[in-house]
Amino acid sequence: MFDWLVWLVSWALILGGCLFIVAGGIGLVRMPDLFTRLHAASVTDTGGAIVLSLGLIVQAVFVFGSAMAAVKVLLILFFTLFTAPTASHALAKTALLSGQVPVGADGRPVLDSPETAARLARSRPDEDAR
Amino acid sequence: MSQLVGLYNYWVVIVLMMAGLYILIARYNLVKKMIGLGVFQTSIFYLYITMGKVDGGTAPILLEDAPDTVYSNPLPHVLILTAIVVGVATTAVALALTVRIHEAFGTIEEDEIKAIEAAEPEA
Amino acid sequence: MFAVATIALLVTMVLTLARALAGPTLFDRLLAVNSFGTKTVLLIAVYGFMTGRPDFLDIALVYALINFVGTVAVLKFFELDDLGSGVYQEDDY
Amino acid sequence: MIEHLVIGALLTFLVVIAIGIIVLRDLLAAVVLLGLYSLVAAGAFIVMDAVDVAFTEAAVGAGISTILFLGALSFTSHEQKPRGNDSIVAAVFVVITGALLIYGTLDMPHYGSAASPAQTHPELAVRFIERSAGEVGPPNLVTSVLGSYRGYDTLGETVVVFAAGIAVLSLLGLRRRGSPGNLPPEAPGSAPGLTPVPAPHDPAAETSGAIDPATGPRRYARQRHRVLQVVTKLIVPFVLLFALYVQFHGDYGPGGGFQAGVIFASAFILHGLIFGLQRTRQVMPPSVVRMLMAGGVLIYGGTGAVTMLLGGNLLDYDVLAHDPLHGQHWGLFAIELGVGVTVTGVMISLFYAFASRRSDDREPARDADGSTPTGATTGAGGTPRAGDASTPGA
Repeated sequence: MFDWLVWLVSWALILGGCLFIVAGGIGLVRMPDLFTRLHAASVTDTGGAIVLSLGLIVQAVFVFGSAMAAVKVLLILFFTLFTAPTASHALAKTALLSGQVPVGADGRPVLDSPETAARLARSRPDEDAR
Repeated sequence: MSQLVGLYNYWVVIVLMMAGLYILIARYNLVKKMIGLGVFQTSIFYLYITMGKVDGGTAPILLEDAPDTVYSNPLPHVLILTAIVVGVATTAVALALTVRIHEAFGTIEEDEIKAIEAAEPEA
Repeated sequence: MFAVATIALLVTMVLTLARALAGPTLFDRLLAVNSFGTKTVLLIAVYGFMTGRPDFLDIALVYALINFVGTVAVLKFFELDDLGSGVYQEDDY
Repeated sequence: MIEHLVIGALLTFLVVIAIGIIVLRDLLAAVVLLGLYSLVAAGAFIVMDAVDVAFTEAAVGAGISTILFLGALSFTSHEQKPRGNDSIVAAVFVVITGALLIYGTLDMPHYGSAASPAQTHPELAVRFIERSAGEVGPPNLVTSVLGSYRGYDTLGETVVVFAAGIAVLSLLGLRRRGSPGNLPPEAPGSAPGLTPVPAPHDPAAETSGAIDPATGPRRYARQRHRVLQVVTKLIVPFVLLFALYVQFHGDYGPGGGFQAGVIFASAFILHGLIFGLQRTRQVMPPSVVRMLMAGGVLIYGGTGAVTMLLGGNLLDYDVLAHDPLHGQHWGLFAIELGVGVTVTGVMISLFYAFASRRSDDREPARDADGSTPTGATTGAGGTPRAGDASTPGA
């Protein structure tokens, strides 16, 4: 009974993680511009990583019986959750600062000029409206 | 088919090696040459590691309770481990030389450097 | 189960690699490379479990770290064309 | 089966990336792809059981070497100039050489073959695997071969790394002026001379979006990357801790001095990238880094000298304790420490050398007499600056 439950949970988590990961990969190829691709990459880097790692932790604890492995997977998850979004953030900010303008669904830029993009990137969060 | 599976690694090593060699010969930019050298270098690492792998083997870190385990050959790993660190150190020296060349000649394109040297024959 | 995850990761790596090569801007490449790194981390973790020796997860940790350092370095370089000056220096620090 | 699939896929990625590197004209993109290439190669090393190598390749190839290339690129242009003619000759030559080499592989033992000469030589792999636990001790065979069986070789490699560090320092110049040891502690917030932007901080101008043509992109760069700063502050201690773990756990798992040294240096490099070289120099003064470079080699060589004084051969650790296995343990500990210290020192000093060279020109020099700098700023075109910074301490 218990084995069966562990099997089910870890399968579900790992498959779910795979789903996130592949979806992110497809998005990375198909999205129209850098900023939408960032969304797609985040699906893999955080969503996929969290779910897949949870599946691995279940496996590590109940199948391999190795608490050390579980702790290491947790550490990897912790690390990834810090670095991946930070890197995405820095990437988006630098792209805006260098004048990359986001493109809307109709294929036209949503900001009027690279200068606007740069200004947006340099404003504080509470001044975004300007 | 067994040739393909058994020798695929070597063939990839050779393709990578040749890619690095091509960059070294056909590109004049010194930094690009260093990148080609990096590609070449990593392909050599790959060759050694390929030769150390044993089918059904595991990483050469002894397991306590499994006396019959097959381990891959640790010797290539040792050679390559040190080679990687030495490789990056020598790459750094080459890049430093590139920087000095740029300071002396104002360019890192090999043919332009040669042209400048030809224009000023005295050392 | 781990085989399925491995294959899913490899497929995604192909897609990511396509983006890294296609560009078009440097940021796209950098995004793809960074994302590829995360996938490599996951692949190593999954592979460790698949081969039954999950004690090599340390390496995945290094990947996560180095990936971050590399991305930050390229971004900083792109912004400033330089590695040494205090670009990210906080003025009111 | 799945193993072969993973290997095959990763190898194919490598080939595709290599072709991308050939084709791309933008050097910055090529450097980014080279980092990716190392990352993929390291993944393949893991599948081929070379965990220690993968560890090193990941840390060195994707991290340090990318940063060194960026350091070199910051002096030069980002584009290689187009060339056409020689490519065909080169391509023909390369294809012929490759074809000959592939013909040569047809007689090679197949991948994974346990009967290949490399696997069956009685004094090499067989001996290491069967007898190392009794002769040297550590479960990680790579560590025992590296440190004990091939101790001379590793000593040589360490010295090569040290020599390369010295070579880069002598090429790019030891930086004496502005050494933080001579500086009064700076008041927080003042940071005089740290940035090339002459205007004082002005929040209104900062958010107004006005691009000052005089300062250009440098003005952008003064933006608050606060997220990066906070995350870096959080991460750096963990990285240092992890490096220590890799250093001292290397006997039992993947890791050792080389890897730990690179990871330790990465922490400082990350700090330097985010907070600026000046601040990192206060944390880790260049004089200390130079001492580390030499100190590691000294520890390694000193261990050899001690074994000789105790009546053994050079680097024969058996004599270090009453029990040979304990002696080996002490010896390995000492030389791994030496390797780690040297690699840390060299990697940090490489970063300093490449990152500080351009900043040198812009920063006001802090000579003892407080005089202003003589070095002129260089234009983006990179005019030759023969010798002005090569002898800074003279």
